Amino acid sequence: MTLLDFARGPAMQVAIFIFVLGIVWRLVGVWALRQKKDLSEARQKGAWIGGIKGLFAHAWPYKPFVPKVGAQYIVGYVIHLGLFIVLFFGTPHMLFFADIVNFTWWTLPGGVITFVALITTVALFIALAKRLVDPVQRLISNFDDYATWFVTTLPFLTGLATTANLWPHYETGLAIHLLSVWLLLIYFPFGKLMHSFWFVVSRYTTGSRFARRGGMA
Amino acid sequence: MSKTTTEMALDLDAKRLSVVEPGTRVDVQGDLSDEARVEKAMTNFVKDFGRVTATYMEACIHCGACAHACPFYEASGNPRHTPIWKLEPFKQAYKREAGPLAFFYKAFNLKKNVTLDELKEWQELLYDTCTMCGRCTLICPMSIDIATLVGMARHGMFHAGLVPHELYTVTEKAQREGSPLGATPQVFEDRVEWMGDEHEVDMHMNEDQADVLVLMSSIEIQKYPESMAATAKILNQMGKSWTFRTDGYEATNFGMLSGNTGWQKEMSMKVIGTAEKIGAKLVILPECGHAYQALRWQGANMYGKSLPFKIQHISEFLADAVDSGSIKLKPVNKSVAFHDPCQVSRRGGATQAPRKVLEALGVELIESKSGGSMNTCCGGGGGVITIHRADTLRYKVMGAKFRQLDETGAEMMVTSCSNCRQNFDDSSEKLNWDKQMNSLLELVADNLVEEAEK
Amino acid sequence: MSLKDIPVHFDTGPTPPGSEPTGMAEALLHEIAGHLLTVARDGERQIVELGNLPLSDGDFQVLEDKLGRGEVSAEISASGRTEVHETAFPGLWWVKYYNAGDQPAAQQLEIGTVPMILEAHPEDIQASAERFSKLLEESERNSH
Amino acid sequence: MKEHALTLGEELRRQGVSRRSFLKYCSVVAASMAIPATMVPAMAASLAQARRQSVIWMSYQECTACIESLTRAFAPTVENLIFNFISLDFQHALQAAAGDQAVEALHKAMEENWGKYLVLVDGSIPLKDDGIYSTSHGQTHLESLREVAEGAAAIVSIGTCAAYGGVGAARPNPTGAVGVDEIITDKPILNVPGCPPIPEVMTGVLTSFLAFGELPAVDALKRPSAFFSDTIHDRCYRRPFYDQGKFAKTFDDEGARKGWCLYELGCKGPITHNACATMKFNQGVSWPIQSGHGCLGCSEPNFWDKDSFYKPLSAGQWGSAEGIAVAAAAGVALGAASAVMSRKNQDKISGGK
Repeated sequence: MTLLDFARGPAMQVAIFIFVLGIVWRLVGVWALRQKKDLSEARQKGAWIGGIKGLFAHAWPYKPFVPKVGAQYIVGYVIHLGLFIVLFFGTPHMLFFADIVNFTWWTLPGGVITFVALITTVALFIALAKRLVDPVQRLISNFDDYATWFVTTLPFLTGLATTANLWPHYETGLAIHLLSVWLLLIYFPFGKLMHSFWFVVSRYTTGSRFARRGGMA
Repeated sequence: MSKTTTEMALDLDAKRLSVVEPGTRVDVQGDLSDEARVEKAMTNFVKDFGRVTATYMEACIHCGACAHACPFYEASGNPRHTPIWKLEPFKQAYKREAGPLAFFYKAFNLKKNVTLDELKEWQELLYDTCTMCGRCTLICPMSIDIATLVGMARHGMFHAGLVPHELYTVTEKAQREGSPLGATPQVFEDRVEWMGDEHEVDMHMNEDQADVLVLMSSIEIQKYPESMAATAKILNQMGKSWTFRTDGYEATNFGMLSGNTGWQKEMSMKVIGTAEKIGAKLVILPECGHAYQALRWQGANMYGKSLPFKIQHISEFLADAVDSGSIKLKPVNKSVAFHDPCQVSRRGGATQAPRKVLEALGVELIESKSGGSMNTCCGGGGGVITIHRADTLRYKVMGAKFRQLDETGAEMMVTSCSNCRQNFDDSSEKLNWDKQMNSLLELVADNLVEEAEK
Repeated sequence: MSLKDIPVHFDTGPTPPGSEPTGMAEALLHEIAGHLLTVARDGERQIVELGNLPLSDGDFQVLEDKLGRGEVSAEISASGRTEVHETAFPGLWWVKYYNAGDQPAAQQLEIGTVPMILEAHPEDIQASAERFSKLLEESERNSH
Repeated sequence: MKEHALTLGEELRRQGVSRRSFLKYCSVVAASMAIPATMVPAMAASLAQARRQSVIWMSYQECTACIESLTRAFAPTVENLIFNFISLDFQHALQAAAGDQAVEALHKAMEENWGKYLVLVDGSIPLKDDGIYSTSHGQTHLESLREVAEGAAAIVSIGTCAAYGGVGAARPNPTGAVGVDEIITDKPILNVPGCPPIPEVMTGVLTSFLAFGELPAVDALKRPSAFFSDTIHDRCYRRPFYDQGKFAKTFDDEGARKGWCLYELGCKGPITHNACATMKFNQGVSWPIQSGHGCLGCSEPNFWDKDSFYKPLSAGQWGSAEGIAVAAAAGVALGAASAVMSRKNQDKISGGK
């Protein structure tokens, strides 16, 4: 069995299995904890609307905070959008998903994807630099933060290297790229990458709790 | 736990002593063993690990944005004052004992047991540098309610006997005497009577039945007694059936602030019981932020079922009165900057109430740069103002607050929280601020169009 | 109706692309310049194999345009055709080998005095000298 | 045997093949094998001195297409002469002799050239149940290979079956078929995989063996590096379309007609090492991708088992929806279990309630 066969076969299946299992585990594990009902009299009805609003309200900092964290948000958006574009609009990536969902969609030319991936990688390195230099971020960072950065950046680096033919052979690159993605999937449920789910739960929770009070969150 | 180590004399009336480096002083109460303290902290941490807490603990991405919304971090620049960092031991306990991966973390000891040294180190972070103003939630991309979690973390700290002395002392005093600042029922009754005489207002004291139960905070009773007269004047004007009660008057809840849920419940139950007893339909809370938080939003949860009466902050009550036209106000021709008490506006939801009242007063309201629900905290709430060693940083926080209010260029400063007001008064003396913080309630009372004049 | 009556359509299939130059030709020109210098210095023959390089039709066009045509062109018939022509640069030869089916087999740029394939081999010269002597002997014998 | 004494040079001269023809052949072979063109004169000289080589061709679990490819491909050219020059002492499909007679010829050739003959093998060899699934003349191919290999100077495995087991070894591999190098480990072995392999690679290898007396350099999968170091994708004339992101989506769409990249249609070019893109088949007439079909990866080990030929490379081997359902169900169970554990732990620590 070649490295690529391993990457495309058992490694992928194991990774996806752990990915799904871990995510469900962690979500259910939190959801099934005790929950006390808030008995105070709500100021207004429709707390859920506040929850939904909360999902969007925190997509961009409130005005007084923009000068302080706007740049950080932009870097964050570059990383997230870059990840999104590369993941869903790179032809080989789309084909990967198409194989699962049984339909294809429009993709961007390879050059554009490479460019986006480059920008994203640069943004990832900026984020890492900030984490290492900024006293606040450095203090509050733990292993998870660096591990998450590593498993997120690795697929970009391996993907770019494969595109640029930096590996001795395409299949080696493809295999390493796939394995780096499986590493990401396996790590995903156990670290802060889970924020792709928690952000919804957390924003909704706060949004609805404070909408109930009429306060601001 | 009633035993306190009181090596440092506490004279709350004396000129304040400031300890410049808070880290050098850690307060402990009681004579528990080190292990017992940690165990107590854990016992009380884990009680709070429900779904909401867990969600927040899981969601943090360590982006550090919260630091930039925190008045304490902004004033000190000390990364340890980053809001989420203040929860580190709490978070560690959650991950080790209750999270979905707790088994894993425990089996491989990836999240270590919280140690006594850590808890001691965090005393300053959980008490001295957090007013639970919740501004960090606004900036948090995950919208984590750090303030609530700090309140929870204080539960463990209290039971481990790790509360700053001053806060512990006032709390203990409140539990014992019914008021943190010596406003015993007798003192309260005397001062109400005095104010009634002084301002020639009919005071209703200890009525058996009344529609409205009025609470006061000990700060007002002791420092700003005019509030009592102002409240009475307005209620009388409106012809309300109201009363003060010596068996339920204290609005502040130091049980909540210090982290003793048992005491918090007892303190809340005292007023709830009184209100029930006299058949009150409405309980009016005085100009006090945390009192609003304690009774309006946590009261029913302490009681265990919905409360049989409504609760209003005095500003809400005034807004309704203005709205319904049951009081008329004389115009005040001044420009006003309003300092929002965080527990009433952002975290209480009554942001618009004082604005309606100010509108009725005909003032020109100038909002500060980050005003309304996004207001910057004065830095004195949540018990911080009681802690002497926190003074240096509190004054720095207030310095920024002064600058923010000065920038509005308003002629008059108004707030509706006596704790904020007390902090403003103390700080303006220290920092030589040329303005004064006024009470919205008193401003209304002073400009009330009285029936007789009609 | 016989088999011949059934119309047959020949589809040549997709035309290989690459009418566009890829820039490969330019890179090659630099290599050739180096080889010419080498040959000018110590004279050892240099050969650039074109068949193995991913050159597009456009690239070949660029090469042909740049290199041009020189004074010599030759065709060798040995196991199929071989075409040789000198480019506008003396010493730079273009050699195209075809197999017996007249399909291109290999294509080289050869830098040297004369392409290998054009040279007569010493052993063959030896053999022809022998054959020629025999020829003279025979004709002399016949004339007697 | 007088014939054996003749060198290739003498033989060619005797047949009236000119030096130029020979040189041309050497040039073409050198070009295809990435032998520096400057070495061509030396190679030609060495080759001219080569003696007739005894070759024994063993066919095992195979389909004869490799031989078809090789025999059909050669026009009467110098390549052919090389084949004429070697002494193909045993090839049961081509030779006239059969049965006992043929086996006798094989044993004779082996004895006469013990330690010097070259063995060519096509077809895989079954190992299961002592190899009884494939026999010739009452002998299992496993025994046969071991016997013939013993006296061989080197072995060349022709086609993917002999090299890696090929279709015979495809799942579930009922006969336990393997390639030659899994059985013979003490001889130089060279693989010329492909289904079928490119004929010119065969001649190149033979020429190289004749000229230099040893097998050419090979890669990790024992393939001649000269032909197998690049992938189809690296040398493909449709590569520019890949880089531009122009892909045929179906076999009959506009993109297919325009000759765009076949990656989305499952082309295995990027992971297939072979020289098809430059050497082509049928004397350079065409090759699979030029005829509009993606590469199957036929020269790679286990190519049958690498999922569908029409599935894009980047698509993984998606297990099954059941697998995901099992994972999700297990996640729910683990999540619920961990929550129950948490609650119990909380109760324990906080002393009940």
